[in-house]
Parts: sequence; C-alpha cells; structure tokens
Amino acid sequence: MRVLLFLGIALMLVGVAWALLAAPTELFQGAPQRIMYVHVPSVVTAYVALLVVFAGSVLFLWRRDPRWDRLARSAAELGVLFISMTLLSGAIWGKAVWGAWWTWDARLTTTLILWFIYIGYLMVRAWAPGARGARAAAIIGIVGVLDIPIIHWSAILLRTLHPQPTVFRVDGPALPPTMLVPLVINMVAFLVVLTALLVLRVRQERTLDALAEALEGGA
Amino acid sequence: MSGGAPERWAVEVRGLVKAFDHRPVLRGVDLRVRAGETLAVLGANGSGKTTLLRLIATLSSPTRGSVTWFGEPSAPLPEIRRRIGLVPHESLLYDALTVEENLKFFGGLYDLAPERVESALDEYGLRPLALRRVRVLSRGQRQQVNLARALLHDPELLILDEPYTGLDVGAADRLTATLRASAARGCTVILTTHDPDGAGALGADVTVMLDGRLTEIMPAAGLDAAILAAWFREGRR
Amino acid sequence: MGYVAAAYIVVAALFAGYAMTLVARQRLIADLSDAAGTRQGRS
Amino acid sequence: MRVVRLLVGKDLRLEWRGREIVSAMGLLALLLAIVLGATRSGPEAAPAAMWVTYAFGATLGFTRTFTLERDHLTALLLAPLDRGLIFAAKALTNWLGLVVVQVISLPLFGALFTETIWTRLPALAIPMLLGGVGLAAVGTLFGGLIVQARLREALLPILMLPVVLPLVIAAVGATTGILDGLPLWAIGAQLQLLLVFDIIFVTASFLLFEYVVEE
Repeated sequence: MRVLLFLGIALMLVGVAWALLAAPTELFQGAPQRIMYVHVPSVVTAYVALLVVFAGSVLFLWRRDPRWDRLARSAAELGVLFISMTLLSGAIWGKAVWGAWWTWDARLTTTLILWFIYIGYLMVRAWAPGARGARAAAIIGIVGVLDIPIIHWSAILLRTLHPQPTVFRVDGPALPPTMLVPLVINMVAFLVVLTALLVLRVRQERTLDALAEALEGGA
Repeated sequence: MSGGAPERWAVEVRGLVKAFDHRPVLRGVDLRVRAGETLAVLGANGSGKTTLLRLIATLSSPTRGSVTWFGEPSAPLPEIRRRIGLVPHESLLYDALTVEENLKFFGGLYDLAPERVESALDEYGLRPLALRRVRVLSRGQRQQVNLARALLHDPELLILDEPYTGLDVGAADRLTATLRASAARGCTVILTTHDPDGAGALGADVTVMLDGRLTEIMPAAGLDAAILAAWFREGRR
Repeated sequence: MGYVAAAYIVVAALFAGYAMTLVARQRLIADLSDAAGTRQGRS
Repeated sequence: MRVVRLLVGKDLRLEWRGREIVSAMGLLALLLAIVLGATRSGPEAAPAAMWVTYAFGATLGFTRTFTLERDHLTALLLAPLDRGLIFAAKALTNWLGLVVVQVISLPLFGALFTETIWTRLPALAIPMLLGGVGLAAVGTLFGGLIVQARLREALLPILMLPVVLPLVIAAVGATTGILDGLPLWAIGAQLQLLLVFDIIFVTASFLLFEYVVEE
C-alpha cells in the first residue's frame, strides 16, 4: 500500500509540473485555465469517492458486515476532502476568469449541497457512534447519492432565477492533445492517491475497531 | 438439557451471541422451552436477561446463532409476532390515553374484534379503571393493564421482563394466578426475575444467566447453593 | 497569475491537512495499542 | 391501510391531548413569519419566507415525534405489521402537523407580505401540499434515524436542510410564479420536480425505514 501512495504522489508531481510548465496557455482564459488540471480531477475523484460511499452503505445495510461500514466511513471522509478541493479551486478559477467567487451554476450548486450532506454524514458518525449510528450514516450515504440528480435538476431551475454568465465548458471544445495528456496524468494521479488513502484509512479503522474490542471486550 | 422426543419447541435458541459495539452481552446461549412450559430466567441486573428476552421477542437480531419459534425456522416474522405477547420492564401504554383507548388501540394492531377488548376489561378486573388515564394508575394497576394488553391476542408465547418487581403482595398473587391460567391454556411463559422465591411460587423451571450463558434448566426447588453463590458473586462484580 | 498559484497551494494545503489527521489517528492507534498491550500483561 | 388509519388516529388523539408538537411548530412558524416579514416584507419576499418557515417548522416538529414514540416503538415493532407502515403513519401524522402550520401561518403571510395569497389560494395549495409531503417524508426518515444520537435537535436541521434544499428551491419557484399570476403550466418544471422528489423520498424512506428501527 505504501507503494501505491508514493506512486500516486509521484504521478501527481509529474502531472502538476507538466500542467504548470509544459502545457500551452489557453487562448481565451490565459493562465487561470491551468487550474483546470487540478479542478477537474478533484471533481471526478470526489464523485468516485461518493459512489464508493454509496456502494459501501448499500452493502453494509444488506450484509451487515462491518468491513463495508469501514469502507463507507473512510470514503465519505475522502469525499468531503475532494469536494472541498473542487469548490475552492472552482471558486478561484471563477474569480480569475470573470471576477466572481461563486455563481449559482448547476454543477457548482450540486457540489456545494453534496458537501453539506456529507458533512452531515460525518457529524452523524461523530455524534451517534455504535451500530445505530453506522446504520443511520449508511442511510444518509445512500440518500446523498440518490439526491444528486434532483439537486442538479433543481440547480438548473435555480439558475433561471439568477441570470449569470455562461459557465466555462470544460468538455465543450475538444481539448488539444497537448492539454489532454497532462489532464489525464493528473486524473490518474488523483485516483491513485484516492485508492491509496482509502486503503490506509480502512486499515486504520480496522485496527481501531480491533483495539476497541480488545479494550472493552476484555474477553 | 432433557432430550425428550423431538416434539415442537415453543422456543429454541442455539449458540446465541449478541454484542453491542464490540461488547459481548450474550456469549453463546443455548435454550429449549417446550410448548406450555413456564420458565424463569434468574440473573443479576445487567447479566443480559433483558437482551435475551428482546431477542426471543423478535425485537432485535442476534450477532451470531439463531432463535427458532414454534418449530418453524422459516416462518415470516410478522406471522411469528402475531403469536407472541411481551410485558417489558417499561410500560408500553400511552399515559395520555385512557385504559380503554389503550386496549382498543393495541387490539386494532392485532386486528381483533372490539368485543375482545370488552371481555379483556372484565377478565382482568379493569372495568372500573376503563375511563381513567393510564398516567394516574398505580404500578400494580398499570401492570394489570400491560398484562391485559400482552394477552389480548391470545399469544402462544408470553414473555415478561421482571414482572414481579415493585408489586405489592396482592398484585403479585394476581399476577401469579394470571400466569398460571395462561399456562393452563397451553401458553408458554418465559419471565425474568432476580428473586428466586417468585419463580418457586409459580412452580416454574429455572435457569440462571451467568457470564452471558445459561445454566441447565432445573425445577425451582433444585436450585443448589453453588449456583446461587456463583450468581450472587456475579451480581456484586 | 497569482490565482493559479493560489489554486495549487489550496489543493496542496488540503492534502497536507488531511495527512495531519492521518498522522493524528496513527498516534491514537499507537496509544490505544499500548493501553491494550499493558492490559493483557504485555509490557 | 386500516392499520395506518389506526396509527394516525392514535397519534392525532395523543397530539390533541398533549398539543405539544403542533403548538411548538405553530409558534415557531408565526415567529419566523414575523421575523422574515420585519426584515424584507415586499410581495416578492413572500415565497422565500413561507418556505423557510415550513422547512424550519418541519425540522423542529419532527425531532419531537420520535422522542415521544421512543419507548412505545417497542409495542409497534412487536405488532404483526410491516415496519414501512409505521413510517407511513408517522409521516402522515407529521404531514398533517405541517398542514396545520401552513394554514395558521397563511394569514400572517397575507398580512405581512402580499394580499395575492388569498386570491391565488387554490393554485397556491398545490406547491404547498407537494412541498409538505416531501418535507414530511424526509423529516420522518431522518427524525427516526437520529433518535438515539446526541444533540438530536441540532443534528436534524443539519441533515435535513441540504437534502430538502432542491424541494425548497422548486417550491419557492412555483410559489413565486403563482403569486405573479402565472398559469400553472408556466411553472410545470417546478411542480414536476416537487412531484418526483416526493415519489423518490416516500418510496426510499418506506424501504429504508426497516433499517431505521431494527437493532
């Protein structure tokens, strides 16, 4: 697992270096466009983490096996981490390109609402420890992901209330290969780091549970 | 454990383990109760008696091991619940409602005819209390209403958690009489208590909860000093 | 140009922050295992 | 459904005797309406004020329904009925509580914000009902989840509000349209979202409730 982490970090360094130094400057936005190489991977990684939370929660409710609960718990933490990254890098990018830290763009609003939902998830974990808290968190993990399409839909409705500039379309104009390669490298780097951190966290949780059992059980 | 012919057991518990957040309360309980039998589970407070009862009453699921009711391992739980009555330690009655309203509500839960509630009011001598709010009743009266509630749907298995605590002599005798009557009708009765004399009065068999496991089932008189001593030691620990 | 740097620094800071929580939890595990160790007689 | 009627009947009788929940929710609703009215009381502020009041009224009311039920839940779990029915009955009771709050706060919104509430009432009832059902479904599910948690009263709003935000957005949109005199088809998108939200959350809660109550 150590190898995975170092591989991820190495890849990330390569990706960032490539993005900052070698990649061409985009014509319309200029330098700020380089934030994309961090913003887009963190969005993808965040949603991957949320899917892991969803899968872990469903399997935990169905199988009642603590292993799935630990996976969901760790993935939720990482999900919040990467959503925070997405929101902050997105805000900075927005400020750089058209001077607004926040716009009620459908995707940004969805990500923000998800951030609150999974902060709630972590709070339930903290304030309702034990088996009941785990089940409560699992249900929130499921509801959170089920809610994504609705949130997105309502965010679009919200946008009709707030006229605002057209949002940067990352997937709009096809990215030239010189930009696509560093983006993919960074994407892979983020996902490898996610996996490594996930494995590390699950191992920590397993040890913690085992220790808790040893201390309390006394058997 | 008396082998006996493989007749249907009212309740069969095999290798039952129950842990709450890594803390094992039941460490492998084995128990078989024949239909129509009355069993008293003795044990100190916090020895897991209530946990065992909640498992037998289908209110919680075991961490490991199994509980089989009426010899039907695959029967759906709602069906089993229709044949079980529970008198837990805390009263399940709604204090703001009157005795009659409570019984009508619980009767409705089991889809019983209104006449059943009327007959229960007379059968348990609750007619005079019918219109009084449960909040104003004494513990003995409340126990009587709880008992009526649990027996309303004529369960085949009646489970009581510490029914004798806090009862005056009169109420205790009434309780014993009611339990005897139910047993006579073939109803299996399982109750917990931490007072061995109560079990003796009922003529029930006895088992003791020690360290998360149950001892052999034996007649109440058969309680030998060794087990009682071990049980008191555990109580004080 | 400052914005790009700001964005990358923020991302790096978040990773660092998370790394610190990992380390803190690792220390918690160390303490707990000592406690568990001494309880079972291991010195 | 006989059982649901029975359960709701019991809840309503209990509530009528105690009147704790409805009075607490009602008082909060009136208070919120006044506070919001005092700050920005133009007609355009009415929809937002209404739905903020309903959402917060719901969060307060729903934590209490389960704390009252906690020791009696055992009796319901013992009865030979599908656990989802317990959710359905509890959600229905909560929804009725919310309807009461919506009705008694309406005159205040009419007075403080805009008279058109009364002229557009029949159309206004649609988003109010749809929104109420959604709030009741989510509130009952989450209310049940955190019965044992510490700081329950704080936790429910934190959990519930982000999830119901889409409902509030759509409801405010629909209410604004109606108060501006738009015909119903003009706010079709908002009503559609409310309907889909209700369907998803009523079914999801019905299925997931089994895990809320079992030990």
